[in-house]
Amino acid sequence: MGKIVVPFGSQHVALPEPISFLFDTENEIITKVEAHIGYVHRGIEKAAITRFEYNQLPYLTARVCGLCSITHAGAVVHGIEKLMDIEVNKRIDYLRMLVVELDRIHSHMLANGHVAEVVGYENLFMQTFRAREDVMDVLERITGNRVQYDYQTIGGVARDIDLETAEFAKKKLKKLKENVLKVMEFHDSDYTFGLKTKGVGVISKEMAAKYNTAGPIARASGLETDVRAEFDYLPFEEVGYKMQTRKEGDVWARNMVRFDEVLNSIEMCENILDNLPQGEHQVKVKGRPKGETVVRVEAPRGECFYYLKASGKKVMDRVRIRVPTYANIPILKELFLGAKYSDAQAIVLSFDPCMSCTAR
Amino acid sequence: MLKMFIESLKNLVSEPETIKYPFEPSPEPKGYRGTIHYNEELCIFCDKCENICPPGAIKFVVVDYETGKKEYNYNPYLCIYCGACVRECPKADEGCLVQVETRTPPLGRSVPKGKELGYFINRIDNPKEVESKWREIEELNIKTKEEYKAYKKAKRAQKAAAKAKGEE
Amino acid sequence: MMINPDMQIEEVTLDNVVEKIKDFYDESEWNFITVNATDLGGKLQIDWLFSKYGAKNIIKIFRAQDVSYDAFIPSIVPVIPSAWLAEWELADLFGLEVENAATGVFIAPDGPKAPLRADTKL
Amino acid sequence: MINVILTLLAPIIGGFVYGIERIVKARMQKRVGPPLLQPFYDFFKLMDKRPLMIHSLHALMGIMYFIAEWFALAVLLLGNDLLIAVFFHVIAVLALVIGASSVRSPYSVLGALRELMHMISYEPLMVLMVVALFLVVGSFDIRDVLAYEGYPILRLPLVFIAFLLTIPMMLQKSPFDIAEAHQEIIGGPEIEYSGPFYEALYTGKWIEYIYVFTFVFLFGGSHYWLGVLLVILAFLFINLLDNASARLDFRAMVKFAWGFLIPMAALNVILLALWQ
Repeated sequence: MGKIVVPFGSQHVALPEPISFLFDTENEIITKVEAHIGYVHRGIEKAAITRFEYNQLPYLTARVCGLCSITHAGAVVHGIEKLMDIEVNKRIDYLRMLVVELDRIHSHMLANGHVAEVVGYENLFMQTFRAREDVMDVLERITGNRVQYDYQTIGGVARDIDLETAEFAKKKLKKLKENVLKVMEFHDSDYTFGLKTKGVGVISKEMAAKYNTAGPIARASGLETDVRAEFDYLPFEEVGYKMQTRKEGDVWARNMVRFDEVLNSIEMCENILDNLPQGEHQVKVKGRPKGETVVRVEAPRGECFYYLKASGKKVMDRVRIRVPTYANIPILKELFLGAKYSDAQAIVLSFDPCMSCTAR
Repeated sequence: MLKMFIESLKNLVSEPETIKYPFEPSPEPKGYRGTIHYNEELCIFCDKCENICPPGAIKFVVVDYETGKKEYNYNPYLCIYCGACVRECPKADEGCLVQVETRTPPLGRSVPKGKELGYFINRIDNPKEVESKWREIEELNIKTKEEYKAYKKAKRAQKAAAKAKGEE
Repeated sequence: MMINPDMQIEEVTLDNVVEKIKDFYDESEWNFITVNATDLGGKLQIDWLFSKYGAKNIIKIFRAQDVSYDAFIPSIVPVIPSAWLAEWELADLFGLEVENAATGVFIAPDGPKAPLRADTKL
Repeated sequence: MINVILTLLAPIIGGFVYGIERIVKARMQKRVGPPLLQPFYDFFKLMDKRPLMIHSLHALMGIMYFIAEWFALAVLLLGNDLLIAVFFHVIAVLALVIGASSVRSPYSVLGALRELMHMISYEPLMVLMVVALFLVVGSFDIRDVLAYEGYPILRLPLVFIAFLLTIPMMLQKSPFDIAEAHQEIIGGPEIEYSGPFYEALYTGKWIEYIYVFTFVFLFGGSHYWLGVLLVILAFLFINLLDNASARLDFRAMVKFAWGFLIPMAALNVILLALWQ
């Protein structure tokens, strides 16, 4: 096979969102990569400082991304609460933690399912996605919608959780745990899945540190970084958070780290539901945001960073969003060189890329 | 591989989990965030819902400057169903603005009707007109508000003048 | 729980920022977050943000104040190889001149120029 | 008579087989799946589309694939030399490869090259299998094979297993759906076809089902119940394998075929030859 230039994206079966890579391949080995991003630039940063007022921002930033809408809304809420000097009570913290962790579970399940799909393992993809339905049901019941949750608001959460919902969630989580263990076993022990993922797209710990990778990608290489441990925005340690790392740094390890985190998150959610503190689900909000602050939150895909600046007006001065995929694109480009074209899809999807986040 | 082999065999003989959606109804989720219902009798026209609404799907239009009567216009096809307006409404507990658990039907050949949906959608019969008519409402919203403000200002000036005159 | 980030701000100029970051940056200790520009009405404030691995709430910021729109922004890619994406975004969204930056990566060629500048009306 | 009907109705029967397969596959994934007639609904929809072609050779080769495939089946069923049927199948696949590599789409070209890899993996095995059947039956004619009194499967177990594992390569099923590889090259050779020309390819694939399963049927000799049983077992096995494995690399496929399947079948043939 001679030299063939293969376009991967901007629309491709394996890609959930538009990003374009142009591969020069020789015998299906990639020798050169060109990347194009920004197909879905919607100007959300500009909208946040012109058209929308500070109290509408959580609803706007929730629409940066469909999967981690809770994270984006949460980050803005934390930042604005800091700028307005609002202290929320323990119950609000716990409810926010609950949805954040449920969001992490469903996003991780989706990412793992996608990896199974692009390596041509349709059945595993179906199993993973079916297991994911339970957590979607729980989120829908708690927040009232399936994709756009709009749960975190300035000074609290949108609605309280009642006893019946808590019971429903506990029941579903128990079933989910069984299913996750089953699906994880398939990912872990399947021979053909291992052939396509083990030793593919390896990132060493040094490389991960050099390119400043974030989230499960860094943790799969053994780099111990997790914003939940590095930034105090919610009391994760109280409910049994443990950092999950793996050593291998390949596609398989990234999947397994995500499964480890899913199991940890299920445990955390069960702890939260068992020890929910009493209190109101909204606190009084007064005044306007003023000053500048930074917020780091752990989105399912890694560190999500917000820089907020306000000067006491209704409209903010600057809202800067840096999303996890943004941090992971530089290393992604390096990984392709020397990889087989048939492995490129698994490498991209193992990063769980979110282009609408990146382009904003 | 072998485990999946056995799993596939098991699945082959067990019941599928698919919901046959268009033929059977999909189970309605409990606590779903559906259409926003409005009750004009309880409304105090504070405009709080209009100000918070992120996509701007609620617009008040002043119809009578004399009495300051406003009409509530709600576009369910612009609404993002976040429920911010209901949380903001001071009379929400009494049922002025409520988010019900039923979904708004998708915009097909007909437009949903009902007093609780406000004035806008009840005045439209052709679904294709929703967008253009809404743009008119948005313009009207800005225009009437400004005119009402000017009217009130003028009235206040008139009153002050009358008062000043009376004092003379 | 209210967040309390410990923002250690160090004032720099565009001329010495690369050297300062080179002296400071240790890839096993600091995580480079991003480069951020804020338009303060005609003048930009450019921040290079870092966070510390394994520590709580520590954010290190190198801040260049009063940068004009036509200033030349030096690139820190020789020190931090992953910084190119954030620098190219500055070039695209603020219309700045950044060392070695390609344009047209984040917005379409026929899109508005420098959309995030305060004087750009969309 | 039955073979004439089977030959003439091959596209329709193949469509039903494909429809059943989609349901079985869906059930293995705990889904309901499409209705049985879905392949025919697809057929009529595709026929309705505007015929767009890249250039005439490309379109011709698509139709050529369908015709050659049908012809190979006709040769096989209407009582001729098995070897010739194998070679006509080669012509069909070659038409596909020529058509696919005559366009500039990188996916199509990559698919054509991968299709060649498929061919060098399974064609030697097909020939070996026919030779093995000849050694058992003593004739290349399908009528003699079907009239054979003994049980060919008992004397050719290794050849049968090797053939069972090559079926995924021929029918583009996981783990060897390399030339089709939806997530990589989006259908490979077939990507540039549209409308009626794609229809030719689509129907050609149905005929290939009949072609492949006829060979499985031959292992039952004159015991037709055994042949039917083997076909059903092979069908289930292939679908189970399809649902229980990821796609391999083309290098792994060639290695597997030449390093494991062909030696295994050859061993069977050699032992048989020595023993007789």
